[in-house]
Amino acid sequence: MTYSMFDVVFYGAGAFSVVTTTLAITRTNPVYALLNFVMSILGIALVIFVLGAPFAASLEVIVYAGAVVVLFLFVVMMLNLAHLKTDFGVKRGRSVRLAVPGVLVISIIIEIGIAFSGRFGKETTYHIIGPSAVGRQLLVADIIPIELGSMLLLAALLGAFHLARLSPERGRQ
Amino acid sequence: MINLSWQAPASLAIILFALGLIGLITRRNLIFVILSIEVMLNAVALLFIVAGMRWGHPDGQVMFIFILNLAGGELALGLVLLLRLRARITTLDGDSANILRES
Amino acid sequence: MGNIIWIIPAAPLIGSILLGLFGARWSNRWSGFIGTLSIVISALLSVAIAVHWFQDPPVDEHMRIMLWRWISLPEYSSYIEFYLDPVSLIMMLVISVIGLLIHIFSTEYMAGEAGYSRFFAYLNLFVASMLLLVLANDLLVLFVGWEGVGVCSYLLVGFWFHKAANGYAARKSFVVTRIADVAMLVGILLLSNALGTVSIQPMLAKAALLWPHGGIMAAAGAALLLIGGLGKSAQFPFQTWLPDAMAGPTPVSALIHAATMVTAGMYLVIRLYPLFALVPSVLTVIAVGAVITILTASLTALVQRDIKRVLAYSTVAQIGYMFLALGVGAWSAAMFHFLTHAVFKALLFLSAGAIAMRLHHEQDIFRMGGLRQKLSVVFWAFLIGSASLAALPVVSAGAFSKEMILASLWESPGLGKWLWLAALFGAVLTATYIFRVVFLVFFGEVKTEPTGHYGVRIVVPLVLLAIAASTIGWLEMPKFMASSSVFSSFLEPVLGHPATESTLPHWVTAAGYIAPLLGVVIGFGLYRSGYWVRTAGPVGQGNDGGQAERSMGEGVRRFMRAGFGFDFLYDRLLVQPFLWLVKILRNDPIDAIFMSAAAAAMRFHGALRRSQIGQLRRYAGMLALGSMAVIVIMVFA
Amino acid sequence: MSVLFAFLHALALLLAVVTLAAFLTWVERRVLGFWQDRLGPNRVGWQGILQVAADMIKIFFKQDWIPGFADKPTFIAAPIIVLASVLLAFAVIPFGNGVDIVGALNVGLLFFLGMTSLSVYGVVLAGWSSRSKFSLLGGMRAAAQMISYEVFMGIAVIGVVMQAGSFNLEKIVAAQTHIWFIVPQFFGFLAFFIAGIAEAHRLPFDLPEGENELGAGFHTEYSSMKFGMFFVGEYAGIVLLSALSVALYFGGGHGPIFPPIIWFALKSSFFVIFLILLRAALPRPRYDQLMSYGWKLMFPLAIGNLAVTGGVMIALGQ
Repeated sequence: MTYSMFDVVFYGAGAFSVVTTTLAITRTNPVYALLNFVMSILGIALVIFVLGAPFAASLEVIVYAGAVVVLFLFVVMMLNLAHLKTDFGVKRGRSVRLAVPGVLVISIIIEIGIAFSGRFGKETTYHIIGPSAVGRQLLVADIIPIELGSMLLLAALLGAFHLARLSPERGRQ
Repeated sequence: MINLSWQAPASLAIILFALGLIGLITRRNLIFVILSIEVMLNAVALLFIVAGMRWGHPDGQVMFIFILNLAGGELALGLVLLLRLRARITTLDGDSANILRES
Repeated sequence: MGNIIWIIPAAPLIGSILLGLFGARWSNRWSGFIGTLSIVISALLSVAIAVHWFQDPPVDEHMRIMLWRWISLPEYSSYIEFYLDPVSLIMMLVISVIGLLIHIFSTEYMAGEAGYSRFFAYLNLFVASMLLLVLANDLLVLFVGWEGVGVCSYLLVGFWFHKAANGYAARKSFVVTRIADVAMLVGILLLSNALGTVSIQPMLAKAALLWPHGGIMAAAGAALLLIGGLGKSAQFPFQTWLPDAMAGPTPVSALIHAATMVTAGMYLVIRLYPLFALVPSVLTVIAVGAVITILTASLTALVQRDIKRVLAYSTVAQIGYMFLALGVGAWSAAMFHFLTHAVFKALLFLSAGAIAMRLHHEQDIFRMGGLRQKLSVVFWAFLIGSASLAALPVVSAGAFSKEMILASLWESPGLGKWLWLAALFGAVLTATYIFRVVFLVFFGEVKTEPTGHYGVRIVVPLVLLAIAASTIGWLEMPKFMASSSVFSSFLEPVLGHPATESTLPHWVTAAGYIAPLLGVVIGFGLYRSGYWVRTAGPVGQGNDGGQAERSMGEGVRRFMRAGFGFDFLYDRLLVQPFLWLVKILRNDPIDAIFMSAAAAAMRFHGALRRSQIGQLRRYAGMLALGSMAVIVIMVFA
Repeated sequence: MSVLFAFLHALALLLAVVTLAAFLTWVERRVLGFWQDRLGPNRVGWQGILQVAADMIKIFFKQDWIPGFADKPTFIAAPIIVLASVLLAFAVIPFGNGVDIVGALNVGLLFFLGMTSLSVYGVVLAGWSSRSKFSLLGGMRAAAQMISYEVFMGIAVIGVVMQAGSFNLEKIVAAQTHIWFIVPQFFGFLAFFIAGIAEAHRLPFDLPEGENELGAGFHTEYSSMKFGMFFVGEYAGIVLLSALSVALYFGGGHGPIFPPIIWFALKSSFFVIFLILLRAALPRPRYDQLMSYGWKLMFPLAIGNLAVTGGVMIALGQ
């Protein structure tokens, strides 16, 4: 079995994103966690690119890394949590409390593994799906979901705006 | 050319999802809760890409776009709530944000 | 001429709407003017139609005018249609003319009362409804008018609604008559179902054609309609509402509860007499019930203190006479008695109102006295009215109509003689109780000093009615006097020729004339001996004999004073069980079943709520567990 | 072999861009001096051209001092991110004559947008890791400004993408054989260029640095070569913006007589000079003015441009 360059890139980027994600969820400093998350996103973007979805990969970088996480970082900086080292959330009965999510997660992985194994075949019809194909699917076949998505965003916008304005505490502080 | 089967990236997505779930369950800090949710969303998005690759259909990427949409909206609201919560309880410990309880 | 019939009920209706909408903003003078004007229009048109009728009777002796189709169903239609024949013409004349006089009286009587325009709005609406009732050619339309007058009666009895007792009286009159009306509605539906129409003339023709004499369907329909009529006319066993209805203003009592509305039951029976003629058993029931009504009401009237209650019971008794006539098939006698009764009872009520007006609304006859000189106009009016009510021979209208009823009773087969005897006894009682009032109120020493004076609007109606009360009886006189039969020949096309009088013995006629005189003599004798004053009973309604001696006679009197205990009986038989049922159902035993389900849900909710602890991570864990379960089910099941 | 060649090719281009950016520091000072009626650096070499070399020597040999209160790994990573993201973006620029790295990338324009959005991290992290108030304020300003302006930058270039039918920059250049997109996409170009200035935080939109308010903004605490990287990154950003404007709106290398690369260089130089002229000519707005300008004027303009473009294209049946 030979490995092509794509395989190498995939496994490298995949391992990279797994490692950075692990780091992201275990950091105590939110900024480091976010940086690791950005790394993970870049790794995933690479994976997506390798999987033949350059458009999605670009969006992953532009939207996720470039807007979503920047916003996140912005809020963290605004909260000025630089020195707020947060603990892991587990104090008493550490082993027991870690065991619960551990068991949960492992059983889910096993379940999904069983569910996936032996299904959907092994062969892959690999070809690159460029932006125009996606665009056609998106704007012709899925025009109603697009509208629903835009309404979702509008609702989120209004909700965020309202929640940010509504400030009963401001008078007291 | 490429001889990557779909199982490997799918497994990657599942691992990332599991990591996000662990983070969601174990972390107290609400920033990390939101972060974990984003990780999970991201993993699901990746899984859709994998499905799109498996069947060679753009629908996978379409779903990816919808998930981005959802993640954006979710994050905006989540962060605003985070700010409000911070103003109210002066900590970001999710466990102490249970003052809705009656007794 | 017939085309303008619709204006007659429409004018008071429009007047009522105008008063209802704008009356509150108008001055009292203007309200009274509008309210009276609308009736003037009706009355003038009625008189014009009547005059025209006499000069040139229409073909087939009736007029019919169809306004529009009301209900249109595949197999059933109902029309807003007016039907005028001699019977309804007389009703219409009485209603509009007496209504006009009472309106004129009211404009002065009600002066200074709060709600002046409201009063006239109600009164106009009443007249409109009543005219609709008598003119309707369709039982459904008639029923609309029927309920309309019921509503107006309720509104006017409770006119001074600030007092709880008035509200109670209004509710009582409303509820009692509604109970009867339900039966009537059932009867109408039954007829419409059985005959396919409730348009009166075709319906009667069909009934006579389809149903055998004494058939069960005819009996059921007639009985159900009769119950409605008994309720409206305050006959046994529905008579209890009318005395309480005297809580309303006196002109209302005169118009509604004496002259017009309470005779609606009689009118219904006459209007549908072919149907009733089919079932002699129902007629017998009418007659027997009427006798019971006459005797109980007359005896009750004998011991009342309140002048208006005396008149109310007398009304019940007089309508009983009409029903008695109906019960023996003397339709035109009933109509004639209706006519005379309407005149003299309106006169009596207006006189009573005029007395009360001058005596600070005093209605207790034992606190009056010696008003003969002080209120001479009213004295003469009341005296003429009383004579007419007592049926004093020759000088009064009532004598001729009552004589006609007595004659037809004597002639009727079966129970006829017994009915005659009871009616004769009732006539004695009538004369006794009304002259008791006359003597107590107008003779003896003055107990309450009258104040103020009468305006022209009081005097004119009284005078006109008094003249009518003494002369209207000459329309129909027995053969041995003048042999005038204008009235019955006028009604003949509708009601048929009255029974012949050839077989009537002279002593029967004489007894009919002597009985009232005997009653007057008894009344005077007991007045002179002071018996009336001694047995006056306690002040007020007289329902409890607190400090009076517990003798046997007093007990009987107390029983009579309370209207033979019908109120008590109904209270125990109907009201108390109902209240008891309500008390049981107050906490809704059926509902408890559902409430227990709700309570269980609440407890379950309380238990579930404990899991809502606000721990985000636990929620997430639960979510993950749930997802796991779903995957297990989807994948492995 | 080809891998090695490609690597050398990329390295050469990289060096060229970096050198060009360094050279621009001298050009800007000289040109500004000329416009502001003063001399500028003119002592080292002919017309002071060696001033670039002198600055480099100085910057390399200054003490590389990291403040004790700073967050060290991030502090070091920030300038690298800035420079790297800008330089990576050059990979998709089609200079003409085959002088590019992946100019034919099918999502080339998106790659550029992604890299510019990544460069935000450098600025934000620099501001945060310095742990000083001026720096933090500068970083946060940069974050908000760049997110805001990137939105309508992306929307503005979609007009070009619609007309060219591709995200591929080479195809976009090829589509301008007959008419430059500046003509049909004039408003798109306005929005794009203004957003580009804000993205590169050049004057007049240099609020993240804002010398008179924030010291030097996000790079207040930086010294030596780390500062140099920001410095070079900024000038590389100017070159990038100019090059992209040319590629998207001014026909790329199209032009008579000269080979495409010469035309590309000439057109880019024009924009570089124009950007320097802007610095000399325009005052700096207030921060809230900047934001409302972006969201309330440029954003609707870009959307309107997009709508009109789409409508006209449908009407013309393209």
